[in-house]
Amino acid sequence: MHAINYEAPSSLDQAVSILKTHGENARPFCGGTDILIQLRAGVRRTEHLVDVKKIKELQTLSFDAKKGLRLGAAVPCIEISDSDVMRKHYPGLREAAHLIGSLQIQNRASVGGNLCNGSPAADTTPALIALGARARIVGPAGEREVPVEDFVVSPGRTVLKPGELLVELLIPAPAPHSSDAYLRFIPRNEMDIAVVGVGASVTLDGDKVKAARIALGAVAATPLLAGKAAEALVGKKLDDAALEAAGHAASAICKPIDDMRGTIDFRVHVTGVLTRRALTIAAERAKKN
Amino acid sequence: MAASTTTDNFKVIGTRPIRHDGVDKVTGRAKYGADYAFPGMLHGKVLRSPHAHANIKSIKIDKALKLPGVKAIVTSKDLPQAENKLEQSGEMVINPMYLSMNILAHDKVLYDGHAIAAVAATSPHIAEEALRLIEVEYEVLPPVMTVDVATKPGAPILLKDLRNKEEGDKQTNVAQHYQFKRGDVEAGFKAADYVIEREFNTAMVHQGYIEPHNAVGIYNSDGQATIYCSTQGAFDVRSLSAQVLGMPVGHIKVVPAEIGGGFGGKTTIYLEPLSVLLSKKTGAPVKLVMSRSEVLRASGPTSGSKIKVKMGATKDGKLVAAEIWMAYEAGAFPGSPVGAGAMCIIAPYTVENFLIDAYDVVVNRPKTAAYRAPGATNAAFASETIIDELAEKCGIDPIDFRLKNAVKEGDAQVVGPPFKRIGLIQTLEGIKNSPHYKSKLTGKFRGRGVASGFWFNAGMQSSATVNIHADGTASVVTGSPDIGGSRASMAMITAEVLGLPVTDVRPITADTDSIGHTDVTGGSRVTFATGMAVYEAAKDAERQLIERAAKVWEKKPDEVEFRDGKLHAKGNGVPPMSIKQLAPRFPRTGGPITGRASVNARGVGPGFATTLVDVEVDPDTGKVQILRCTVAQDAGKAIHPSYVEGQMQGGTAQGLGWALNEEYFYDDKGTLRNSGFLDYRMPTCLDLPMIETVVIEEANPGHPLGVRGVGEVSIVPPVAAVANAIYRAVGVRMLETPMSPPKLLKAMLKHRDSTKHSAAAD
Amino acid sequence: MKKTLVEATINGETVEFLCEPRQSLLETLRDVLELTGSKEGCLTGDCGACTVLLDGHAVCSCLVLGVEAQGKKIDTVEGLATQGVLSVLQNKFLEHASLQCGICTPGFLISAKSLLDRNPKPTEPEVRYALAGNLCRCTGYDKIVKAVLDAAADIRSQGEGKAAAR
Amino acid sequence: MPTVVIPALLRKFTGGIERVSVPGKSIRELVLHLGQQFPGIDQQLLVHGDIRPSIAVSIDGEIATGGVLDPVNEDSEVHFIPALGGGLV
Repeated sequence: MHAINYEAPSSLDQAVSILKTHGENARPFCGGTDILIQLRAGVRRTEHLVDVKKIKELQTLSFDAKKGLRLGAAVPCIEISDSDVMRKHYPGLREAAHLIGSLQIQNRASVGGNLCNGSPAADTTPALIALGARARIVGPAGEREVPVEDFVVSPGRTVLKPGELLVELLIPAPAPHSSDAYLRFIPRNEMDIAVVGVGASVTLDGDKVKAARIALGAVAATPLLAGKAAEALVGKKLDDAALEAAGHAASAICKPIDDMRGTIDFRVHVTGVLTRRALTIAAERAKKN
Repeated sequence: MAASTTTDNFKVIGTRPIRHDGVDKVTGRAKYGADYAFPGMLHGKVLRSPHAHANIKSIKIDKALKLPGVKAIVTSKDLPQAENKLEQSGEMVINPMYLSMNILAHDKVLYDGHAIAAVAATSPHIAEEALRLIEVEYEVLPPVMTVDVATKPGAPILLKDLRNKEEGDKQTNVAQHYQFKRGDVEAGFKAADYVIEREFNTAMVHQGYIEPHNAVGIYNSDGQATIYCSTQGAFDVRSLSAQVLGMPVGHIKVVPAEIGGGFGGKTTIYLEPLSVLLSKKTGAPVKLVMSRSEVLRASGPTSGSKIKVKMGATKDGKLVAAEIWMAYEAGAFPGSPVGAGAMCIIAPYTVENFLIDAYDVVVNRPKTAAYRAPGATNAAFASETIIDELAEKCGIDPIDFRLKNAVKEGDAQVVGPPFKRIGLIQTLEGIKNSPHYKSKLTGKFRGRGVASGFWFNAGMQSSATVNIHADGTASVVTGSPDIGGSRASMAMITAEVLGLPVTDVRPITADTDSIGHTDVTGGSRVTFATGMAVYEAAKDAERQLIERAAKVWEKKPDEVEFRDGKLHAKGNGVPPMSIKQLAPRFPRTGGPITGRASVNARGVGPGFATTLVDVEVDPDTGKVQILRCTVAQDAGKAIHPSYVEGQMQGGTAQGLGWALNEEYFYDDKGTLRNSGFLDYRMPTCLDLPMIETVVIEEANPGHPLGVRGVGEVSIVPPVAAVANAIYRAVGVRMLETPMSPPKLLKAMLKHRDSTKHSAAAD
Repeated sequence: MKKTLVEATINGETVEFLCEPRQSLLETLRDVLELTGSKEGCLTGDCGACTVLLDGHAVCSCLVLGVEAQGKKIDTVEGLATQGVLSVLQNKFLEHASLQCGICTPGFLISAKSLLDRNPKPTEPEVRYALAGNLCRCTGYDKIVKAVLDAAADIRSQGEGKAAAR
Repeated sequence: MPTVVIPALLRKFTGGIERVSVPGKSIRELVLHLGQQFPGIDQQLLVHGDIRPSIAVSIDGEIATGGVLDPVNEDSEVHFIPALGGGLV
């Protein structure tokens, strides 16, 4: 690997100032599970790694029944999958965090890092989108919020400008009779990158769907919000026909590639399958809430 | 569970002692090749081709040499001219010219990852930075990635010296043709009631050892070199490196480090000569360690293949004819295991009439190396699938069908000579009697499949010495690198012969100057052949012990006998003497006792295995879950049953990975797209069930302890067994590996469409 | 290249060392501190051969920087035995023949320790999940899983023995 | 007389005959006589006066290790087969 500098600021201000100083030549560093691999492979080149794990705001996981969840960008996945709050209120997002890599990876990787890496196949990103999460960004020009579905702009690239830092993810409090689910398809049972990932959240009104959000991973250049697939469900019972329609609508917006992980046909087909399955699980959970 | 035909009365053999090298391995003390460090040591890295096929027009190293910390750079110009000829090297037949061309590309790169230059620097990071400063100008040529493309008329030629001797001495990519023939194939098919003919394709796969290749080379000013490396064959590293470097064999010492897996992949050389060359240029020890990506791109995987099989059987389930065409990817240089595959493909069965044609084809992929029963797994995937189909046509249980046709002692092998005592039938019966087979498999989309496999096993040369220490304990020294626990077996054989507790025997793997020539740890030969040398060396020590005791007792040697670990004087009431009691008297009776033996082992006993697999298929995604798996294998005699089971389980796991997800995935430019453990998907702990074992002990008459090799054959049946199980689960015959979700889903959707259409037509 | 002074507690001992920021914790352990028990299998976090405990959590030391060790507690395979006495896990790996080539063993031992520290009574699926980040190519995992289950049972019965003695 | 079984691809030298009886007390003598009977076939089996590295010799069902030096009996059956590489663990 080429030579790098490492700094570990303990405040947000310091971090932003360091990032600003080095501009394009600096990158926030959290669990390191993607960036170190990319630097070694020469896929990215960055001379300054700014370790953000010592910044308090990035390590917060707090839930308020009205305001919802504040999830610090550097909170490691393991903390999310071990959290009772997550288990109860955001089981889908918890599952996504729990699915990332091995326990060794989950002990280091964060949802924020997963998002900032900008991979279309990130597991937690569709789960966040399904929940309507927003990303709070701090930078030299102040603060801004971006819906997670707009965060990734192309493979490996995000809306973050030089000097900017993702601080936390803001996730609305779950509505009554709502819940979420995340499923991914991988060839093995662990350790793979999603070939298809589907996040779904469902709010029920009796036996009908009041609202839904569906998000897809690994089937286009960026994670996708499948708006039409969700719309197709609103006001309907979640029966086979409705699930089928949602699955079709989700498959219809896929623009995947053929690669070593799967073919185009396979990804499109499995998107429909996982959409149906994820919606069913989310709805089952919502009934109990 | 074990079924034994040996009537021996062993005290140590067949028990399960703690392996002697175990403590070092659970405490992190064991030294593997990459763990060696020497004062002043430099670090090397290798520049590799980004192209699958290209002429090298120029290599400029000036900029890289100027980088602070860079000490030397070598290219093929630093290698001596090598001869274009065939030569025996251990179990391999090698061509020195091609070997040299693989170590550093001469004027052409032949695969993505082909080594071009090597740098030595003060840190691995600096060496890596230097690689980016080496400028190579290429003339890119069209990549030849498959046997189909390579054998098309007008295909780009990889090797200018490769000529077709059968047809007009033209340039070719077909390096070799093998043919095996018996009886009258046409008449055979006429006699058949059912004939099945299919074409199979298998993907190139890698051994997947967890430890990357490594080497530390130290070249001294007196022209003597030492190489520390993780290898399956220290003597092979020595002779092959001497060959590439143009050095006398006797000027190289190879010290085999602990080795982190090999499975055949560490039987040749990659980094070793480079470490010596760089050390020679810099005067310092130089260490090179491959990255995982380099291992996958540029070590020696096993061949992908295309196999056409046509087989016929009579209604009552008798195989009567087979016609087989097979072509294996050799990689960039000749030498795929297609010959072995051809000799294995119908080896488990008596077939009166057959014709097998097999072709070794060069393609722009890394030169293949051995991988556990090389060539046999691809072959068995094809033939065992057809056998399953024929059994179904005949309405006979697939195990019974195999039993009806199974080879036994006296039956002719594919190559002609008759089998000696073998245990195929016992493995089939072992499976039939297993709790797994007797259990019922229920549930939708679930299926059970079975397959059998054959592997020759190898003999070859081994040396051993047994030293009796002053306190009556012993050490046993061999030249076989221990990959799977063989040191424990060597100590157990010594302990058995000498009547010692196994903890009183210390087993050692020696360097190339400290023990007689010993061929590679490969071909399932260590427990068989090195075990034979150890047995004889221990017997030699026993003979000397008898002589010494006779001296002490002032008797003739034939008046003394050795049994139960003690020396007994025949006749009168002299109390027996233990080795412990005799050992202090060695100095006065002639000096130390060292038992010695060297063998070129004959009497190899081939191995058979039968594997039973239950799978469940996700009908919507094509994902296959292995629910249960049992393997029965003939070990001849299991010296350390735990490590025999371990070999069976490990080979089975590799076979299951091969079946489901492992493959070399190249893009159309010939670039390997999955050169890491993320996307080269080997089974994790969560992908496999417990692997049940049935150890058959059908003693090998060619070995003093009945041993036959156990290291390889378990990898042969699983791919076919999984394919057969998938068929039972979802009605689809998979004809290519890996049977990964995209491929299986596609096949299932097509199958569903066709059954829908045929239902509509009814 | 400029080096950074790092102070960390490694296997219970306070250690100071110099490393470059680009050096991974794995490289630092192996090349700077001569603790070569942790192995390099992939450098991408996919094989687990380099697994160590970082403040009690199992991590791939190839994906941690050496400089991140500042002020942290690190446990490696070299620290598993206590004053020359093997831990229950180490003994069970030997008894069950859970290693063949042994290159993955240090990583498996650390992952298994991490599991048993958190969950003294794991089921087979829990063991398999906890070890999924460690690749073994020799054993098919059978004997590794059995050793970990057996070690857990042994540690529990030792614990009960101690409790009964009290 | 010992019997030599001719490999399929060398049967073009023997006019398709598979099994040949040849006099000789060693592999060297057998190959010598084979060559006299079927000119050219010996060159396919030998290099530098010994059996080619790519060929293994089976005498009475066992892979022999002595190349041309191995003795054969009056009733021996000899096969010339491809030598194989092995892999493994």
